[in-house]
Amino acid sequence: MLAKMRQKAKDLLSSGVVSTVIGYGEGSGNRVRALFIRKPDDADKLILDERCVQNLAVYLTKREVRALGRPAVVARVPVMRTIQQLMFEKQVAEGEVAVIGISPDSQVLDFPDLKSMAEYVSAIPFELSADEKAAVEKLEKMTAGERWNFWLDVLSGCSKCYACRQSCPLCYCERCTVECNQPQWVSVPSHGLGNLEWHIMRAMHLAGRCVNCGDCFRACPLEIPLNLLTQKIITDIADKFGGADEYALNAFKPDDKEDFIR
Amino acid sequence: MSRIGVFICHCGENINGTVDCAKVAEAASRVPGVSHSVDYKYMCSDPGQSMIKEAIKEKKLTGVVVGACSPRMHEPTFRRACAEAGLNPYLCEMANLREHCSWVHEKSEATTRKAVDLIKSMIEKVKLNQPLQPIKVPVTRAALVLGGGIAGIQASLDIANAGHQVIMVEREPSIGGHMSQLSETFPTLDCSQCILTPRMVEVAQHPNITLHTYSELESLEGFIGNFKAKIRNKARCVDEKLCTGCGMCAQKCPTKKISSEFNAGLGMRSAIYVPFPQAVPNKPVIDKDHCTFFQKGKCKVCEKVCPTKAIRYDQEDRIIDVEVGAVVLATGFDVLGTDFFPEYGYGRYKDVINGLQFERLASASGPTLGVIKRPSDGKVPETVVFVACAGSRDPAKGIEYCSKICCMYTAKHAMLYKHKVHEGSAYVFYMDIRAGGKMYDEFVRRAIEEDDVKYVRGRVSRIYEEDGKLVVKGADTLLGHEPLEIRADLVVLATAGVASSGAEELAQKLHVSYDSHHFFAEAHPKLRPVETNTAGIFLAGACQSPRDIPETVSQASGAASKVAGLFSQEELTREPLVAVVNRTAPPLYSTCTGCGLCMPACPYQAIEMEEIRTRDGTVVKVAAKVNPGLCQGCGTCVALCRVKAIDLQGYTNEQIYAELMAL
Amino acid sequence: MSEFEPKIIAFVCNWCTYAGADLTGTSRIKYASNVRIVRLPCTGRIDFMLLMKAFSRGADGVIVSGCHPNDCHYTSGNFHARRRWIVFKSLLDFMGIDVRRIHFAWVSAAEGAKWAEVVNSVVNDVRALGPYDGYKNLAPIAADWRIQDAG
Amino acid sequence: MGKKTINVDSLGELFHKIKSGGKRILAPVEKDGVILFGEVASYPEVATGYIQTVFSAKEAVLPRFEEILRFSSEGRDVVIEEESNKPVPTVVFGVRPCDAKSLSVIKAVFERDYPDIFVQSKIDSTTVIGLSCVNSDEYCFCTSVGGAPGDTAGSDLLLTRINDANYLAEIITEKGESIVSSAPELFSEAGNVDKDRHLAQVNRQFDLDELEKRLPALFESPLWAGQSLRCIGCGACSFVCPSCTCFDIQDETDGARGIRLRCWDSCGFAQFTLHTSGHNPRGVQSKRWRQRIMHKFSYQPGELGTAGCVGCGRCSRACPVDMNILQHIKDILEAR
Repeated sequence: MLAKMRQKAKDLLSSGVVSTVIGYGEGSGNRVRALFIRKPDDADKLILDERCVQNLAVYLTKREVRALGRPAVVARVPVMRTIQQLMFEKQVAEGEVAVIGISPDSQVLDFPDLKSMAEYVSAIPFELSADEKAAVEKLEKMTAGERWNFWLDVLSGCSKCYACRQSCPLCYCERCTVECNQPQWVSVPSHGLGNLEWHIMRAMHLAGRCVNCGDCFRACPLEIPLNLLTQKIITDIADKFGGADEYALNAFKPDDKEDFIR
Repeated sequence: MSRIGVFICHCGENINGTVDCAKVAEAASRVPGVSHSVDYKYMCSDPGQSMIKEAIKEKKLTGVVVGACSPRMHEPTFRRACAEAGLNPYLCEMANLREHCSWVHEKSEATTRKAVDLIKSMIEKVKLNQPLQPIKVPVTRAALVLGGGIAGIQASLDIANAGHQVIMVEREPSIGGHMSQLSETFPTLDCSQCILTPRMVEVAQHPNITLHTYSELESLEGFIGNFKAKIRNKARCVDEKLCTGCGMCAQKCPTKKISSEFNAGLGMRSAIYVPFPQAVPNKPVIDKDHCTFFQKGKCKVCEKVCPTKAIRYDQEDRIIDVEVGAVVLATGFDVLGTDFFPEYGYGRYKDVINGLQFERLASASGPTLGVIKRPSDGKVPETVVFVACAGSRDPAKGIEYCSKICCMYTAKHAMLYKHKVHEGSAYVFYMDIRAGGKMYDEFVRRAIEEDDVKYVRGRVSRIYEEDGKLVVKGADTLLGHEPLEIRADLVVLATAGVASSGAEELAQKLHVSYDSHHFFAEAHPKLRPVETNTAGIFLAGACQSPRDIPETVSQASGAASKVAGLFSQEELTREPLVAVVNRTAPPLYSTCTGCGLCMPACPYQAIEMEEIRTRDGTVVKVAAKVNPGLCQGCGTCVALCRVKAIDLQGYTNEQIYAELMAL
Repeated sequence: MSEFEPKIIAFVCNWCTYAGADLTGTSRIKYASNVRIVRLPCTGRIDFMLLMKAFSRGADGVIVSGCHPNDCHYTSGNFHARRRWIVFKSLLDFMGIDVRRIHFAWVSAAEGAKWAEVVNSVVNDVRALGPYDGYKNLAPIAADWRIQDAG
Repeated sequence: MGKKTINVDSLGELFHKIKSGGKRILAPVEKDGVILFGEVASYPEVATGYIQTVFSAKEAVLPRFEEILRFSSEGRDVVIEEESNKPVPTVVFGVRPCDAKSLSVIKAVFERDYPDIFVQSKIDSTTVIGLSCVNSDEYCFCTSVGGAPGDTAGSDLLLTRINDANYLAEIITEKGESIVSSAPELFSEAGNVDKDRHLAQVNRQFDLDELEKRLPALFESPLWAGQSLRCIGCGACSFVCPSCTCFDIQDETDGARGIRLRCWDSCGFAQFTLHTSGHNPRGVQSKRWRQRIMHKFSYQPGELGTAGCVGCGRCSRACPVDMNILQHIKDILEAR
């Protein structure tokens, strides 16, 4: 499987179909890191194991990476979902990116184009794992006061380094709203208000878009479980709107149900 | 630094009675950026407006805040005054100190404090206002008139006579509406059909009017000057071009026992039918629900007898696209169902009828050819009781409003009966007699004094049948609540006028407001009675509330003149309160990421994607662009945009934010 | 100290609730003066961040109100707004923010009396809940000032 | 100034003494598996067995946000109220020698041009109780940038664990002395202790002077782009860095009054150098990465005589995409 992936990377590079393969390689200590393979011979540096979870789609919208020419990206299911979402949001077009797909059972997948990748990944149900669901439910079961204290506590350490945002492939905006200062929507300092506003806004902006890759959580130096917020929204959208919309917040049904507007 | 002028209106005592206007003006004068602050008795008056204009000139104001009534009332007034003094009108904002403050709160410091807050908030907003230029859009000079009753007919003729195209849509097979069903009309007692039918013919023959009967509005998109409508031409199953209206089909149709809508259920019609002899167009339709062929698969008698071979069983509904610049809503009213007062026995007793049915009985074209015969046995009734306010002004069981026309038509009915049955007796149970209008009270007096109609002030409690008579139990409140019992042969209920069926659905299609009774809402009850809140859509007749013919006709002419006014210009000036996608310096060009998620959210399909190019034509970015002609300024895209790349002129993020932060 | 008077900020659409509130005025129906209205063209225009900003500005309660479903002047702004509110309110609740302080309503141009009822009931409810210090004090500076102001 | 020993069991009493002297104590504490400096009430709250805290002790003197002044508008005037700036007397306990050294870097930065009273007063009112490293990991490189696991620079009092029961307490400054003299009964004279024997072994991996010399010529090198390709442009490295000092000034207002705050900022952020015109001299991440290295190892040594790096390795540990600064520096030195 590893050999097949390396071979595929080599083929793509040597045939000139792509000029870079974005994949995983050994990093510091026991870590892995993103590799940008430019030469077929370097493809043997690629690795694939359970540590390889970074959502490499984050590089597809990075200017310097795009400047290298057409990339291929090693993509597990969340990464493929991201690419699908990026296509929907017109950030990646058919033909601009090749995908070396990795199935949930770690088989290398061949996709002639992004459309077939999108079809493949659409067929895999998008839902939270049992653990993730349990974590969301645990919080839901608390009283509002307990939840407030929980979030105040976990967010108190946030320094607004924006690793959560920068690691997120769907936070590709060139000028994030936190950087709008006319008006200043989000309080800049990393005090209680600034942190709360930032995390509410981040979650809302990912509502209906987040693919639950978990990179925001992994990127956080403080391991703040930020993805609980987006996971909560994922369950809400599925429960309340059926989850069939391409983007739940620019769609509606005249009979959308709620119980609080009076 | 801004130089804002603040003008606080007392509105006589309306504001000053509860709000300390001088104090508000004083507080405003201390706000940074305010260089002029005054209060005055009537800001909207000539001297008041002059004060504003002079201050703009003398103090070189960069913005104006008027603290007065609702901006929905006088915003245009004050903006115009500013424009006249050379200040861009969009640099003027109003703080609602009357409807939202002085009228709803008691006189107190808290109320004045609120007024100060509202003013401060608007000062902060107006500091960020930008001068805006009105948007020009072309006008399609054709009007869509929905409804072919007297309102629609009058409006259509007036618009057409002004030289503009009219597309008239009527859901029934013929135009004419309720007026065509009436016998005589008050207060002159001239024959309704005699005055209406020439107008109907005129509509049919007018070169500027395209008539779509048996048709309904499918959808309406666009905006003032530029609407796109889809009209569903329901299948008549008759080729209108071939049909000569000879009537052979209806004569030979074997299914003849269908209750006639035109005769309000008092007569019969065939399955293929023309609603009434003077129908326009005089072309039949097949009532598929009752036609033997459509129900059982065989018959086709009409096809066989038609001399021009005009029958088309396989005809399908057609959707027609039209482009219009204005819409006149003239969809009329319905008569209230009577099931909510079972004690009157309507439906149970054949001889308890409603006013519209009486019109048919009294009409020379009606089922009895104008002889008043009661439905049960065809006998001429000796005693008739008319019950006014049957449903109207009855919040408990019916509707709370006055249907307005009943007093007059009841007097007319009683009078018509007395004219036709001289020895008969007519009783009218009433609450009040509302006969305001030219020659109206005289008309009612004539019924009472000359025609000896007996008016009883009181309500009817119950009607029941006994020995072939209808016993009407009531009380005469003018005789000390004396119980009263009249044994009548016929009872006529003046049932309330209600909104036409489907009015709510239609309003939603057109995005016009409507009241709790589903009557369409006017933009302003006094000053803009024929306009709706949706620009380019006008109202005529009883679709707005029950009204009589003269009022309907004058309103229809009013609406028509509004349309003609609109069509008198080649271009239409629209408020520039539209969304705009920002453009910034290179290398960003716009903060828009081009994600396009805003596009499906726009109700007007006003957002498109635009390629931003350098001077040599290289595409450097794809970003959203709002078509200002299509944008109506709802701002849904603005709230959706993650990067705040779209903003709404007049309600920009900065303005709203500043407004909020000042509260 | 006198009884706590909550500060209520209302975000309303121009066509229904703003007009409805005008009707309350025209009908001379009295209601609590604690509310301050921010007029927007449509509920679709109401950015969720505005609601957060109202609280950070010191609001103890927020009213959000517009046209009833199907009655939007702009066809569907309120449907979009409703979707956003459903997600947003649930998120806020999940974060422990006191969602009892945000009142969502449909008030039409004809419902002048309803507007007065909405305001009065929100003012009463929020008065009972007390000031929203938990949120206001998130910015340490604001907290500081509030202590100063209280004397 | 002297060497003493203190028994591990006496630290509780020392904390008590410090607290009763009116000082707050910041020390490493564990929160949800992460070690951070936090205020402690007593010694048992202090975490042990870690190599580094996620954030450094920098926060004691350069908080993530701090008030500079307040303003209010009264009528048409703006009234400015300078912050009274009375920092809370603080003892920071358990500061690694690298962190302690960073305080002198921060001091140097904020003394340049003019003394920054906010930082200075905080430094003045802060006492640093250092804690030598007995362990290190692959990210540590203090010895390559002039430090050492038992370096006394920057500490007022430096503790080194010399056996199961005792710490060596080196008194470096008067502030350190005053800590000891506040509870002399807890300290004993230290004999001849071979401190180095108890310290972590951190090998020197590159030559700092050589790096400073080589960097200017590499300004236009393609290596920056290559190294930063995987960098995602967050500010984690800057924020965890004990010697990063960049800040942003923010005004926050509440009605007619407001506050001016100094907040951490990072040269890694895309907006950091954005001009009003729209031009950005560091428009791509490679330029920002170059700036980070250049500033720490070329500009700052030139201007202040001290490198902007103390070799704590935090940035490498915190980086979400494994930008290992040590490895990158080695690669830079190999470039030609």
